[in-house]
Amino acid sequence: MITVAVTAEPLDLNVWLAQLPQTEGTGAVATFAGYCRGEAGRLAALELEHYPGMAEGEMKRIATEAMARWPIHGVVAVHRCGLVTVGAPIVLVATSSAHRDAAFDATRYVMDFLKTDAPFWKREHHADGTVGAWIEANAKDDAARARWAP
Amino acid sequence: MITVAVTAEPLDLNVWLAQLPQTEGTGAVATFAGYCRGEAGRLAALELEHYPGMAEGEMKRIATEAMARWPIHGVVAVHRCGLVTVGAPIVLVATSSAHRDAAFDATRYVMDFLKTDAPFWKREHHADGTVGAWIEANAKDDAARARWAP
Amino acid sequence: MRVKYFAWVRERIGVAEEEITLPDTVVTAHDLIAHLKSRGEGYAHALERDAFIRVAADQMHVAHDTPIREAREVALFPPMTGG
Amino acid sequence: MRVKYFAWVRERIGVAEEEITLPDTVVTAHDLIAHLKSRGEGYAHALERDAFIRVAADQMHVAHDTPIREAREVALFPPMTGG
Repeated sequence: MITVAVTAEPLDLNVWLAQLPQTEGTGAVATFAGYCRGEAGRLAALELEHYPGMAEGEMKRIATEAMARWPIHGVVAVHRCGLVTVGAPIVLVATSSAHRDAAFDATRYVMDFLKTDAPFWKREHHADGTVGAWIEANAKDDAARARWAP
Repeated sequence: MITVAVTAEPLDLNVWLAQLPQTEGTGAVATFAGYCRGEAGRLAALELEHYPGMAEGEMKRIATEAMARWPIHGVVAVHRCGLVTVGAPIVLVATSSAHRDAAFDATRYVMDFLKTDAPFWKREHHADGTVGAWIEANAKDDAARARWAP
Repeated sequence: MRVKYFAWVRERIGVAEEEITLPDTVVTAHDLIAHLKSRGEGYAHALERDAFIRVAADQMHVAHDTPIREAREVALFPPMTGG
Repeated sequence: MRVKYFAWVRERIGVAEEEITLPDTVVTAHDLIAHLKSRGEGYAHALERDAFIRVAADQMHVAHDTPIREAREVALFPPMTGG
């Protein structure tokens, strides 16, 4: 079972994690949450732009591929849009499975592909109130994605 | 900052996760929770025996090694003892860091070493009320540990 | 064809989306980018590093050599930075 | 020396811990296991697969060839199955 969402509301992690399938056969839940960093006081927030429709579509596609690749029981993937203040969660990914290896791998896979394939863009909002630059894509993220090549 | 504990009380994951250091520089939290499986209705619970003192000591040693190996901000590792019913959490490990790779790696490392090095033993309690066998160690867990050899 | 722009591509072009009538010379995503670059300074600036621009046709990622005439909606945007 | 047993090692020996006076022949963890095996049927059964038994000296894992006479507390147990 797959739950994906893009929301302008602050992420209540427990509410979203409650969507993750947990049966009597579930022995492992691996969760990742990404947060807005302050960059040593330089930032007040990150602004998240996304491509409505395609963002959810890509998240669903990535989650579906993870379900096909590992014996997992489900995926939850939720991403913020709009203004995310320092310390607040930007993204939540969780998977459940019988054993830990599948859950660890699948959660990391979904995060790695979400970074490179889901249409979201971040822009910095400075602590002094000015709007800063769009964040540049990171070559490390392409490398992380490449690690999953069959 | 490291928090380790062995407890006979049901694990309230949120209470323990609140112990994880999250500063303005924290961009990633990777969490793993292990649950008691029912094995298709065969089991009612798992009984967890541990070596008091050494169990906490090994958990602390493993967490300390993870802190030295990755630029993480902290580790929470909590393990149940006593009777854990089907569906209830047995173990919780979480780490926080600036970037996701360190948090993913460190959480998995702590789990892998906890499996092979922390003195806990599981015994099955059957759904029919009888006490079953001690669970045998899994060669896959030694393989998982070996993956972290420098 | 509906064409959408995101992030700094959107900002430099100055609109979030527009309806474009494709000349017959436009077959692939690459052709579309070349065509748009001829439409003015904002377009030229937004798309100056052609190879860097990502393209989606009907909300699916496509390579620059993919034919896109059949798509109802095409989007151009920078490499993604979510997650 | 205080000796502790866990899981099925404890069950087969029949006690969780005991005070043992070491004969001079016991130097290493291996020697301790061999000595205990001579103490009776429960011990022999618990420790029959010597190489399989894990040893901790003062709550630290040690190899079978580690000298353990200086330890205040030694524990013998099966491979661990927590997590």
